[in-house]
Amino acid sequence: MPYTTILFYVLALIIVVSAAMVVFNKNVVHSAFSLFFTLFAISGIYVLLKADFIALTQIMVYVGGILILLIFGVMMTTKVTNVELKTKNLNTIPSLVFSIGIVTILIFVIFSTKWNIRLGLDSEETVTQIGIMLLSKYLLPFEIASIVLLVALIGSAMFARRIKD
Amino acid sequence: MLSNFGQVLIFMIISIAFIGVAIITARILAPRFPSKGKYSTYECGEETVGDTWIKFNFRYYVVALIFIIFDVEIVFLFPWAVVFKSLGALAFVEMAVFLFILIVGFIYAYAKGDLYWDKPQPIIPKLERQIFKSEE
Amino acid sequence: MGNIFTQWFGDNLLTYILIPVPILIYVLVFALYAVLGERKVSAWIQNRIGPNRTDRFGLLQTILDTLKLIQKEIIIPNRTDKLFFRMAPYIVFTSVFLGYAVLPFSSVYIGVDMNLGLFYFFAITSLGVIGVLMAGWSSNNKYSLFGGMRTVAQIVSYEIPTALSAIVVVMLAGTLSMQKLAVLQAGGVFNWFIFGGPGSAVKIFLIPIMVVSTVILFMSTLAETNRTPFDLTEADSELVAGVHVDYSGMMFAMFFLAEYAQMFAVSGVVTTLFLGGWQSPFGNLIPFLNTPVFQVFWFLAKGLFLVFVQMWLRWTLPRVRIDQLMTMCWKYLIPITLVNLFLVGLYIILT
Amino acid sequence: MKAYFSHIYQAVSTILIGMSITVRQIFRKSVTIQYPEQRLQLPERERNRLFVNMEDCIGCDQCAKACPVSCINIETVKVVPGDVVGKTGVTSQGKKKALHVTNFTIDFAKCCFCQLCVFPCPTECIYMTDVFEYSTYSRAELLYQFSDLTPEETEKKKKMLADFNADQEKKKALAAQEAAKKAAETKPPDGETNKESDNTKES
Amino acid sequence: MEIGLTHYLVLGAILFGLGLFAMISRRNAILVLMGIELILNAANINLVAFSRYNGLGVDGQVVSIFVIILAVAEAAIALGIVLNLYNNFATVDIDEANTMKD
Amino acid sequence: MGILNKLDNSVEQFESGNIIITSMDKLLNWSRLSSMWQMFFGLACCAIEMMATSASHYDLDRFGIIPRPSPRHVDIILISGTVTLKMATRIKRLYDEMPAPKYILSMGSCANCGGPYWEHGYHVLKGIDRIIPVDVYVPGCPPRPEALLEGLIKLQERIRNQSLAKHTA
Amino acid sequence: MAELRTEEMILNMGPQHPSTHGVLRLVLTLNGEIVEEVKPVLGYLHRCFEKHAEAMTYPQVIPYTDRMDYLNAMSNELAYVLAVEKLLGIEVPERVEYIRVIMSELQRIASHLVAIGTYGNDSGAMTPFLYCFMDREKVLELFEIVCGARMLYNYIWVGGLSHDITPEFITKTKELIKYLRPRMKMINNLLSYNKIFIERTAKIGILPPEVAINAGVSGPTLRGSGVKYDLRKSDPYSIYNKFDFDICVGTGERGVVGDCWNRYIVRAYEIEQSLRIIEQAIDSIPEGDVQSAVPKRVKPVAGESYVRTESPKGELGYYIISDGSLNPYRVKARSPSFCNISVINQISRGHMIADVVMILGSFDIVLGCIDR
Amino acid sequence: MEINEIYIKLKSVFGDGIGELKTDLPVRPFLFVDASKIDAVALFLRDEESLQFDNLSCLSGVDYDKDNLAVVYHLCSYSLGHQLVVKCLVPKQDPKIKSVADVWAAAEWHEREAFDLVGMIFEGNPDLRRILLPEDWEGHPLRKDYKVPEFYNGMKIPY
Ligand code: SF4
Ligand code: SF4
Ligand code: SF4
Repeated sequence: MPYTTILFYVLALIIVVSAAMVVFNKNVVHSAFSLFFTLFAISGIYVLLKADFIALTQIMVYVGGILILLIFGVMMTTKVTNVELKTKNLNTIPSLVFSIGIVTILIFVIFSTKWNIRLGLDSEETVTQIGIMLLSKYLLPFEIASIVLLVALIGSAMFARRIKD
Repeated sequence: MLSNFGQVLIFMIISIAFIGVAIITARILAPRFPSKGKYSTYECGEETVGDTWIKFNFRYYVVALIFIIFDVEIVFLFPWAVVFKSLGALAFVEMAVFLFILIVGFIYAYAKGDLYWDKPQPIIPKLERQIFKSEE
Repeated sequence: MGNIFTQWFGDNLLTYILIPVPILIYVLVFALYAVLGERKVSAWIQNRIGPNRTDRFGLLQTILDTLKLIQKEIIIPNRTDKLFFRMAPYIVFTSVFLGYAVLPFSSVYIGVDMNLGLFYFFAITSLGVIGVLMAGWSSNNKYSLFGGMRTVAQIVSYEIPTALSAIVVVMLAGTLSMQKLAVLQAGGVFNWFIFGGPGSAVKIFLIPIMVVSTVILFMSTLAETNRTPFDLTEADSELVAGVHVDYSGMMFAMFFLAEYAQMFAVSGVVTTLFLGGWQSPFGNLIPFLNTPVFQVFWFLAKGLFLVFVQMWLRWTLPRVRIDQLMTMCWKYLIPITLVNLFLVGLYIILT
Repeated sequence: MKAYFSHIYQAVSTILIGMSITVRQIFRKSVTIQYPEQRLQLPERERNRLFVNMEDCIGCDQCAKACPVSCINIETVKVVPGDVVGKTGVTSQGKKKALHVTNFTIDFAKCCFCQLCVFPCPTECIYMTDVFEYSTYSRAELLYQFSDLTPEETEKKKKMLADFNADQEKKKALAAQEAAKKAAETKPPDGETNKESDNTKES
Repeated sequence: MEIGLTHYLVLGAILFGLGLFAMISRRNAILVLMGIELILNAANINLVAFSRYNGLGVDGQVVSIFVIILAVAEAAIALGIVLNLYNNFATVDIDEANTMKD
Repeated sequence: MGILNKLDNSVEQFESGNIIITSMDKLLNWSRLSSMWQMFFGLACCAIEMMATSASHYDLDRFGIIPRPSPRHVDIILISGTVTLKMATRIKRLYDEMPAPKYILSMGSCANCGGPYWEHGYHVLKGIDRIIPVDVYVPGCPPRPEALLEGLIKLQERIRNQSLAKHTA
Repeated sequence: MAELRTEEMILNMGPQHPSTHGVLRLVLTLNGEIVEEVKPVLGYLHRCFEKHAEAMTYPQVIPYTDRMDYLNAMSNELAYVLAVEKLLGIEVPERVEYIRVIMSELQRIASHLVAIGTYGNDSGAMTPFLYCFMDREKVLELFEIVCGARMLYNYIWVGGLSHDITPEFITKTKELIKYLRPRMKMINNLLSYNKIFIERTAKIGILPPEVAINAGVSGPTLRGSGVKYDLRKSDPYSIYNKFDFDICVGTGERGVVGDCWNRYIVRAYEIEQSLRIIEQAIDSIPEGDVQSAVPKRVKPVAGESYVRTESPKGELGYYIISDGSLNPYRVKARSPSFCNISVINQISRGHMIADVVMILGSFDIVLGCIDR
Repeated sequence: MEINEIYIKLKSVFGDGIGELKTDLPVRPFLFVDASKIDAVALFLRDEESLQFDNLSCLSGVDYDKDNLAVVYHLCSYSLGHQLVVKCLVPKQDPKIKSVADVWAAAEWHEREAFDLVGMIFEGNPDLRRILLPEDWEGHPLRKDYKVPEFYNGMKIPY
């Protein structure tokens, strides 16, 4: 058994357990902190997939950025000590059933599809390739991304300002 | 063979093991004399008033918000910077456009005052009546 | 069993395990003596003597400090969130220590010679933010919370100028590998990136830009390590001790350790990026000074010099206020680095 | 724009000035007095622990009265004729001592080293020294007893006085009887010599 | 057993399921956001896995970077909305906010 | 848990002849005595003298004493000045919050027993030892910096002779 | 409708806090990092001075006045003694007056040095603090030569002084003057004119002059607001009218008049003025006795007196009522810090936590003086 | 202005509210003001063009004699440079006096202190609480008949 297999299972376990914690935890801040482990383990999965740049991006953007934003958001909106987070609606069970159903279908599909597997190259220099790709093949999405970001920046800043006044 | 990140993993394990060992040693060695006051929260010797986990300064959120946008920009900049020399002027222009668009956002946010941290806004006390005329 | 390990790691298992250990030891020794050094430097600046009762020069002082900290009771106050309260030191220290993995100590000794080295460093140090946030929040103490929030805001915003001024070097070098960056700067002081890196005489235009970049990088790393004048998180005149108000004994020591370890980590990065890494300042004039052992010496010497500058600043300057800190970042550092970036880009295209 | 750059300039220049000041200090000699090995030459007027030269003390209680803190506690027993106080019975200035100082305590836990007790002393026997190293593990040790009389001696002196007083009393009584006989009135002298200042023993 | 594409896909599916559950059952808007992040991550795992196992080079990775960017934009805007919601209704409870609008 | 809790007894069990325990004892005592972190805390006039002691001329840092602002990090409180009744409860609280092993040095007459205020001071606590145990009393009003140092050295002596964790909490 | 405003948070600063200069407690009401209200809670050092004074004879009170404002014991003694002398109606010899002036100016220097140093410490710069303490040590050395004590002297007595000065004192004082001028320049360069420091203190905690006067603020705090009022000149006591010195006022050199920086810099400048006074006085001390006027038993007739002096912290007054016995009937100390700090709530609204620390530091309070 | 002139001026405005002027003391003359009028007198003293007592230098509470407490105001004028001492007598049974806190801000804390230590009640003071002693302290220590309590919060007070 290669160590990558063990690693994969360990990471998968961390991901699933911590994601479950995110979802089922009563305390939102705990959820947010659990998300940290999920995201971190996912970046481990990326490493296993030989996508080191993505893995680091994951850490940098998700852990260092979005997660903090989420935590700040949580802290600003929630009285952690006394909030009752369990939904009182009855849709817990249906949604659970629904989600499990979807997952089952997905897994069924995954296993029934004959994937055309060709192992990609173990290229070391993913950054260079990504850089070149970004500037050539994906130039348009790249520039659009900047506009998306611009919009996001302006939009969120506007929202933020509306909150302030 | 371990990949680079495999080695990083070993780094991680060693670091966590080190802390674990250190703290556990301390736990084993250190005396423990529980008392009631010991586990209270420190606040300059006074009883804490009110809740700590409350909504805090909104500014922190805005900073994080603007940061992540720039964070992403940096994520793009790194691969660009690596290939920049080989691609030359075109890459420069492309990135310049990209950055320009973002800088517009930055300037917008700046001009709108989103980047201003809460500054002290001194409320200067005033007397309702002028009772004293300064000599000079 | 044995062959499983061989199967997993090849024959290099021992090497893999042994590489981090010297670094860990170095970090520990460095932290111990940096604390002592801090006390000594402050003492000198203040015309004092500093610790000298343990032995003549106080060399054992911090070791004894550590021994004492081990004996201290670890208190976990009642109101804290116990799980995360315990977890925070791990994350904080690990994130710093992982940063060491890519510091090139010499041409043959580097933890992990990763081709994404620099990017890795930035990514991994941003992990520490979560640790600090965790510590600050879980302590359930107002001072901690404030300290934690401030640290996060501070680190997060200063990450931008840090990365932007590092990118200037990446543009010139075309690589993210720390080892390659260091190799590139061979050939004496004038080939260091602070002086524009290797290149022809045209680079004279580059020198002011690079010097400014160096200063900015150094300043932002100061802010990221929470050193004076940016030590708002530990600002004892306002926030008592910031996030570690409620940590005691060994748990507190871990924070302390992480702080000092990070001092060298960031200095190492500044060194590698701008000050030639492990390159000897004399280039190949004296080849003897370029042997791997000496390279370690050069690297440490440069790194420690920067650490000294950090201490020097700390004992000279008052600290800034949080809004000034932020204004400085947004208003001064980021625009200047962007301009730098642009100018360097132009330079590369034009030459 | 000009303000922008002038801010940068000011910040950088003042920081550099500061740094140059501090770095220059590094090469100065340190001013530290390495205490246990190295000591300051204390000025002669140094005001630290009091010392009472019991040879000279006449038990006049002036010092105790002057003390704002009431940390001096003096008990005296009158000398009976024929007994001498200490060895010689006189102070070094030749003043006659008329009182046994059976108890002379100064509580240095309370004393505030104000020197007010020093000046009124008629024989200049209470004075301040430059001893400051007398910290202790227990507070009781800070109560200094200056009287050189042991409790037994004190008892003895007290008894002597009591005997003497009784004697005197008897004589007085006799004399009084005689006097009564003579029908001339003399005022009996006060027998009480034992001054009790308020008792401030350790609680 | 050698780890193959299916493993990653299953992992992605489970993560997706959890995210989905969070999205539809939790009432706290921020938890819903976290659910969305989980889903996006699940998608990313799939993308990267495909890029690895379909010999597509780094295309999948590049796309996943764009996904991350979208996640950032989404998080920024959505949190802005949530905070506005909170600002107006003093709650981040979606149902409650739903009933409170008039 | 907390070997140092129990070692106290074990020392007695093994008798003091046990070399390992005694040398361990010595080492640990040495570390405790030469790294006493002090609480950043001053009460009255004596506090100024305490500051003067930590300033360049007398340099508390030589003894390994550095001020830390939070009681969680400290080993010793120098009670430097008058303890009023209003303050006494706070001091008690701070003392409680310190992790063991902890030491108290009472500096100056006021902390020793109320000092000049012992007689009429209706609002002065007559001696800090009424609420927390004191290790060393330094007399003086205010004690000279050297006197404080001497008190600290006395305290170090005391720690040096301690058997493990005997004097705690 | 709920706001996303940050909730109000009550934060305790003190009594054990590194920057409250002792045992002051500030209860801050925060909105985010902005301070909405500052409630000082005093009394953690209430040592019942006034009660003690009623139980003591007149000379015995002097040690207690020392302990009131322990950073400038001399000025306290002087004020008290002046009040008693006024009650007694005695004149003291000129030599005594000269020495008293020298002593209280030296004390002013020592006190201001501490103020400057601790202010640096509040702003996060430890080093100036230690430099100032080093210089202060030099001043204390002088006191020690004369009266044997470093901090609490009991030196100025009713009608005289406890000891005469020595020639050594005079030479050393002259040395000190020479030494201190360049040192002050250095500290100014290191701290006062540092950009960061100016940014931290200028335009912070502005106290307009009329508010200051109405609130009874005095001393450097008042002069920082631009009011040219110094009791040494405006209502001269002792022999201050013989000397030539300037009243330093805040001019808004950096920032605005009445802000923290101006309050701070007034102290730095006043050290210079004190040096000038000492320079003038030290050379012209007349010969004479210093204890001749000491009455054996201080027993004033029934009556009352109130004397105001300019202590380093501000207007220090003693109000003494005598009923003709050996003990004063009532002694009230009008302590400058007590009045100065009472404006803290007014002027720190709208600032940040860090600013409150700076504002508090700029008053140069001494808790012994506030709580008595 | 001399105290006599001030006295005459005040007397002409407030009549009976102003008590006698004591000048026979060895040190400084002072005048008595009726405790219930003190706020009006204070306002007049501050705002009258020729008086301008803009500064309350000191306010002391005194346990005056067997039946009375006293509040002593030391006023001075920064503008005109003269000083004045005003006394108000307050009966011990009902120690009420008008506050001058809204005339001179300095008075607020001084009044609190006088309340704390001597125990007169200043009507109109915005925040009349104990200032030096703890909230739950009993008695007013500067009264001559004050007895030091045995215990406070379980701590023994006497030596
Ligand atoms: S020095 Fe002062 S306190 Fe001490 S015994 Fe003498 S008079 Fe009393
Ligand atoms: S004043 Fe002098 S002689 Fe009199 S009791 Fe005191 S020490 Fe003795
Ligand atoms: S012992 Fe003396 S110097 Fe120390 S606090 Fe008490 S009165 Fe002040």
